Amino acid sequence: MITAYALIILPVITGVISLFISSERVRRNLLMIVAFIHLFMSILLCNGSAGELNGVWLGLDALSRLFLVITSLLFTGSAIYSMVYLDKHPHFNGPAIAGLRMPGNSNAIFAACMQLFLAAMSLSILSMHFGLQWIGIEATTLASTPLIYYHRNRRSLEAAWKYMILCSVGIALALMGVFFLAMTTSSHVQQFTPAGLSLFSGYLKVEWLKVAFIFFLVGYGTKMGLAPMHTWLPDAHSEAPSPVSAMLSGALLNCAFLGILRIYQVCVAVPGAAVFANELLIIFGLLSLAVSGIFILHQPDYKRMLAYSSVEHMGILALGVGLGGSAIAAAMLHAAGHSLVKASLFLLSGNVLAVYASKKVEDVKALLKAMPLTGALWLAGFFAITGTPPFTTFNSEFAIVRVALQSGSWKVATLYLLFLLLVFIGMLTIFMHMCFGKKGEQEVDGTAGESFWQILPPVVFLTTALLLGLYLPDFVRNTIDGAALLLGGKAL
Amino acid sequence: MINHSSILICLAMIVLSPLLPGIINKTKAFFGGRQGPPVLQLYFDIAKLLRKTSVYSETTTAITRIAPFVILFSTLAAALLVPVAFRSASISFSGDIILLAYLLGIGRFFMVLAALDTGSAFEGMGAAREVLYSALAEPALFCGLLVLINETSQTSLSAIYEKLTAECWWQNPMTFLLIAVSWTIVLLVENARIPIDDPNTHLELTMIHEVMILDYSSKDLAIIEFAGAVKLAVFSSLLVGLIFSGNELSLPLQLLAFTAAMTLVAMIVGVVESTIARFRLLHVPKFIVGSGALAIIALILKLSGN
Amino acid sequence: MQQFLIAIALITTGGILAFITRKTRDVSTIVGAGSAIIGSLIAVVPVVRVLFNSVELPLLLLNLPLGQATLRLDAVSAFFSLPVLLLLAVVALFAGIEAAHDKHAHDGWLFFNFLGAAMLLLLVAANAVLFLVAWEMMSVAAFFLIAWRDEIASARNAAWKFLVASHIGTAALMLLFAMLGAHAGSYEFAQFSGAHFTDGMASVAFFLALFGFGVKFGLLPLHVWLPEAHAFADAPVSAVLSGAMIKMGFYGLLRILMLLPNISASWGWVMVAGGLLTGIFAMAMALAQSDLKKVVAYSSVENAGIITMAIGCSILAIVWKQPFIAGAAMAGALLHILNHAVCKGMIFLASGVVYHTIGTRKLEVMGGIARSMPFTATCFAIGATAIAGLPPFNSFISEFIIFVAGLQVATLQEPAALLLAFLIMSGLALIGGLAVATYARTFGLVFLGAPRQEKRHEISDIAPSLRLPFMILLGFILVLTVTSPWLVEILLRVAATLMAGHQGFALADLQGELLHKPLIIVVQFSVALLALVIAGWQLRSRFFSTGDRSDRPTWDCGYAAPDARMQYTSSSFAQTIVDIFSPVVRPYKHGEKVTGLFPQHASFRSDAPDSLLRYLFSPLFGLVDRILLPLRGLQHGRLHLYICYVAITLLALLLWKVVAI
Amino acid sequence: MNGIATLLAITCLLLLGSSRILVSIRMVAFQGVLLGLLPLFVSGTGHIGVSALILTVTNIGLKSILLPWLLTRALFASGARREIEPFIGFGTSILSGVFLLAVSGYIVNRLQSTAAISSSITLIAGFFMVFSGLFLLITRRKALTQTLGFLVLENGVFTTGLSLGSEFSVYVELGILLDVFVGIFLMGIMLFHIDREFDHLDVDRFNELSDLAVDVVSNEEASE
Repeated sequence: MITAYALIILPVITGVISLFISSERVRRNLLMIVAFIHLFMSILLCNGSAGELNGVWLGLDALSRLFLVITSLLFTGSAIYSMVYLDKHPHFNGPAIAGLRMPGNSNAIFAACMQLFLAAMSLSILSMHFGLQWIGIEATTLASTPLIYYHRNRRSLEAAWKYMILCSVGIALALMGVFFLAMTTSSHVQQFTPAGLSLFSGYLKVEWLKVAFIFFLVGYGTKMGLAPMHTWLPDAHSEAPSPVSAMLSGALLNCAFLGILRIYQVCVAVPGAAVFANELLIIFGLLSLAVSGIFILHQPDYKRMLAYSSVEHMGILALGVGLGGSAIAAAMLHAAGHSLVKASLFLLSGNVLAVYASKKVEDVKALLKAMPLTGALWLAGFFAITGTPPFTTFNSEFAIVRVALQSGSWKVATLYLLFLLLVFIGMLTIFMHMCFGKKGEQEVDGTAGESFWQILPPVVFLTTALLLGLYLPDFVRNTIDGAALLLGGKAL
Repeated sequence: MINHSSILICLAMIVLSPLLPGIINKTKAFFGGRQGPPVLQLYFDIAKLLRKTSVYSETTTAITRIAPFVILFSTLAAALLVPVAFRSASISFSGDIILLAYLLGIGRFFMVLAALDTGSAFEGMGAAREVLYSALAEPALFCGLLVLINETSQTSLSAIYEKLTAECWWQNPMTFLLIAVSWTIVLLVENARIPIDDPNTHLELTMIHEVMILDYSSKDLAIIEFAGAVKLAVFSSLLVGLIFSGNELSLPLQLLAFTAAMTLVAMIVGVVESTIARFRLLHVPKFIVGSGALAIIALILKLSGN
Repeated sequence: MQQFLIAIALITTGGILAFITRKTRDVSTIVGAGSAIIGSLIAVVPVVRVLFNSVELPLLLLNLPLGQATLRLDAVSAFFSLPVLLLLAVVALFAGIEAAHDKHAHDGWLFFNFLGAAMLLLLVAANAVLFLVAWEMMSVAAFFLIAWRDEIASARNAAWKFLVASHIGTAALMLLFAMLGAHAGSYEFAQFSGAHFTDGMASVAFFLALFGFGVKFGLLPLHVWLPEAHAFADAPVSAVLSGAMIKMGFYGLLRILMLLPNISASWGWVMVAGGLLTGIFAMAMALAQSDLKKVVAYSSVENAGIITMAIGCSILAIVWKQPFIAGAAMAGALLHILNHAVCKGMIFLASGVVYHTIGTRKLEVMGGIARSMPFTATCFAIGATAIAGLPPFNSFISEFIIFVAGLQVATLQEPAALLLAFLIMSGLALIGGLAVATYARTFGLVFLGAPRQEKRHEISDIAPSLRLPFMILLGFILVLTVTSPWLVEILLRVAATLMAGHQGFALADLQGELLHKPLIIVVQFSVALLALVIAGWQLRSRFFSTGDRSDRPTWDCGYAAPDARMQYTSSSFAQTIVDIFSPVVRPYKHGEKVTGLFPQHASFRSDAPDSLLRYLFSPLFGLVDRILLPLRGLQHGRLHLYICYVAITLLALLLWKVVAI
Repeated sequence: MNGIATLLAITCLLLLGSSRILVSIRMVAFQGVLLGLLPLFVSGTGHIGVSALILTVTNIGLKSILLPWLLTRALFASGARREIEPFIGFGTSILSGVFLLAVSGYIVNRLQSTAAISSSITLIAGFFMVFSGLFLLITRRKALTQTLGFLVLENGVFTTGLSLGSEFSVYVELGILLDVFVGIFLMGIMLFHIDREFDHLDVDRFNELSDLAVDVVSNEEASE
């Protein structure tokens, strides 16, 4: 339990400290150290020795295990990456605003907010109490807004503002949901946690649960990027610094998703609610898939394309959970796979951006020749994200189709595959345009974006995704199956 | 399924085949009210050609040298597969007609290549026409064949002709008439006769078969001419076998009848050539497709028949 | 079985090593090509054992994320791995030697070996998931091979088309296997065949399979990727793609057919009709092409059509309970697959050589190459004769078998049978005739006549070392021809395995001897013809050629100054035929009519991009664009309306659901 | 208690109607006060729990003093005009406000049919505040007014929570408050930045980031 608290407290402290560290080097090393300690502790926490802990506030079950490890892993990767990234971008002192002087320079804020962000995410993952979880998720918004505004220009400001407003609104609605959920519980519920509520599922009032679920879905769905509430997502992801985009897409969305999963956990326990929840999830899943397909086709900005692909995959997750059965396990697997791949893609996009200094697809040509490593990984990432075997994403996507057909919903399966096809074609066009072709007339120095620390995290992530596609180690399988069982699903 | 007696007959047919063009020309001459060349003319030509030395175009390659032999031997092989004198063919087996058709095909293929080998515009023209017409003619042949197979439920040419008796004709005469006509057309096409092609025109632009062998001379030309005659004989005997049935006659009678029938076919061709004018090249494909159509009609009749 | 897997592993690692050592070209060449060749040789051993003394090799289990996957090598897999192994080895040899000779030769060993390994894996996969994995890896490897010359826009374009097409196909396959898996409760093929599908499900499955695999082997509307992919890939690549990868489509289809016990006549009819149309269309297109490799590629489509027809015929025969016909048709199809692989491999390699030597694929400017490249010309000639289905070579044998099946169908006393016989016989005849035309045109205008290009640098034939692969392929052509009567026995065994699930035809029912005897005669004829022709030719040129001279220009009907440009060109050669098919081919024609007594300079050229691409797919994709692009307006950047989306969603859900409460 | 709820609803209607930002800020501050008082009445029956007291204090402290002060500062610091410039006229806004009131009444009515609610008036007020908060966010042009709208929304959520009588432990409540406060605070800081970057607070002109533009070049491969 101590470790669990430490996971949250440590980054907060170090984050606040690093605000006041003046030396760039020290700050970065601190960031690195925190990242590794966090990773170490979460692995320690999750290798099962800690067992299931169900506190009133914090707890640890298969779901939180899965998401905690992913988050920590991604954070470490981004931390390593940002070592180099920060060098490439001049940091300037925060402006004095109405006497409120922002302490430290932008990089200090970056480091600090990264760690606070980590803390917030850990909180939202580890918290069992719905209220606490809400606090955590809202905190992630607060911590990540300055990160999005890192570049201090109009576009990033606009993105940050939209992110701030939309997510706050959404999360306010989620809070409403929390209250409704509280309303459903009759007096003799001790713990306001999924487990606690499920225990007394008999006493829960279905109607209120449904209303609560609607608020959760719309609220956290906004944060998770389900269409049509996803509108902040492309802006934020494309304007944020690449390591941040990686975190946003790979880790933050999962946290929001977890928010929905927690109430879904309750719905499963209550007879009428599950069907209701599934219906909504399937609808929103397909909607997100469709929207992402529309916007990925002919997308002129490759970071936005990645963002929309995140929308797509959130849709897949929702769909998978909505279909139930072993699709839930598949969705969990997919969450892991998507986080790894999408994070590496965003990091790689950082490399490309560093060299070509443009987010426009048309400006990037012959990546494979200009920056061989990045180009190769970029293509590999493409095949991984579109669910091409042997990457792990294929298994999950295929399993979802199978479950869809098992439950006889041909329409869903066909639409699902159609949208995936649309996304594939759109992305293929873009990736081919970027990777192949003659070297552009403007001579780019590819080596700028190819330093070891920039390549290492994507390599690790993609390799992991590949290996997971070929073989699923027992601890992963158990975690995923455990998570699926918590959500009333079947093993993979 | 090797029939030794018919091998001899077949050989005889092969040897005598140059008579057929002679007969055709005689007939044409008769209709034209001329004396006409002797029936043995083709023999004389071949003999003359064999004595000469040949001149090859400088653009030619080995293809030109090989082609005559491919044509000759494939045609001879084909002759072995066709029933002669109302007896089963020298060599007969299930699907022999296919082999027959494709043997003629390889010969044609090489003649076309040889034509292209010279790099002459005219010969290319002829080659282009040849491949088109034969491609269209072959389905017609097989179409007719299908009906016969279905009638006799045999798959080897000889067996089919053996089963194909007069009463088959009486039962559904229309069908067989159509097939006969369609096969006659195929014969005309395959042997480059009027109305498809005029063997003794003098305007290269309008030629098909003759133009392809413009550059051949002496022995090669002799071989090709002879092969042509054999090919004509092969098709004629196919036609004869279709129309007449005499497998219950005794051998001498069969021989007699067969010779007569072949002569008759040759004369018919002659009559056709001297009565019908040569088609414009544009119309030829339609004509050939028409022959296929006839066969298809026959097929449909057969379908409705059973 | 282990040997097979070892081979796969070897080939893969070889590819990877070759990639690592790509800086030092010779090493990577040796490693890549060597591993491919040795791997194939190793893999042949179990294949032969399975095929010839029909032993069942032990199964192997693989632990995949979606459950245990079985690997097994049965007769069907073994048969289909023949073309793969053959081409893998020979082409690797060719590419290796070529790479040693010139610096611009193909050196994508990584993906080349991956392609081979993926195909082999595909063949032994007895599990849907593993099958899909191998299938996709195959496609991806092929994609990279096609896009190898990625600085050329058209190559990129071809690769794009290929991957999109194959992904569409894969989507169908995912649906198919998901359905089967959902119904059988497992992804194992063994379970599939056990599960009882309703006729409806079976039909859905079949048509999904036909669609999904049809994309690969180029069934009529789905073939559009094929010509360009083969045209713009390097010769060795197109050889493998056309010879081996396309065949994997047939493998998959037959696999699925094996698993669906309740077979229905409609499938057969669809396949026969589809195959027929494919064949005719492909030939019509081939004649209109002006790009050497596109012509050859279209001929692959044509052969796919023939094979499809044969399989369809076999299906119908199964439904009609005609074991002999079913067996013959299937055997013919299988043999044709093998033959096509050999011949097409040779032709693609030969045309690759031509392309490398004279640096263009345009038929219009070729001609007269045979004089300077006799060896290549001979190879191409033999390959062309063979692939056009003419005796005395192997493809004729397989077409002959199919014909025999057709003849047999004609003896059945029912209208449907007669119709089928008609389709097959006249269809094959027509396609064959067109094929003769196509290859006469291709060979004649590329190799024969005089060069149509004004100035051409001095060209020479391929290096002696490069001839080895050709010799091997030639050897295979002859061997396949001569041994066919006995080969048929094996093919029938394979066919029996294929049809075991359906009517339970025993091998004996297939009456191999009815095929054996005719084939022997056919083979005798072929050999005799070959021998006589060569003998006659040699005699003629040795002893009876005194006084012959070949120093005169071609007789041009009295025209004094004949000129190479006066020759018939490829387009003019094909024009008469193309005009007949112009409604489907829709050729482009640029040029003005020649008018007047003394016409001015005039030019004419015609070409035919795939009409289905132009009139079906491009409009389709355009339509999708036109529908979707306006929707992008939803992301207009106005925060107020974004919030509005959220609010509306919330209200809508509340009203909808709360009212429902 | 119902009285306070009604007052809250009325303030919302006034907010919808008011044309001057300063007034709106004051209005929101007043809402904060009301909201702060609300918990005291929830527990009812005279005696007041410590936790409730703490909540009241913090609530009033943050929502009706600190944040309004911040926003006012922002307003004065920015050279922007003090009018609200809505998309939808004030009259219409009030009308739609009434409509929203009706809707929330309807929803609460439906919900009531299923389960007993401690005070339906408050719940209606809560819903109404949420909706009008959203309405403000949607229809008001300035970044500042959007912040206000968000504040109203938050207040609405709180009211709902209270009306549902769902009492969490005070820590959670405080945490929530803290989050909200920091959120608004950040928004305030960003207001300054926006003012500096764009020298206007007009969010409606924030549409540099959009997908309206369609790239043709990346379409090259597809076109054939």
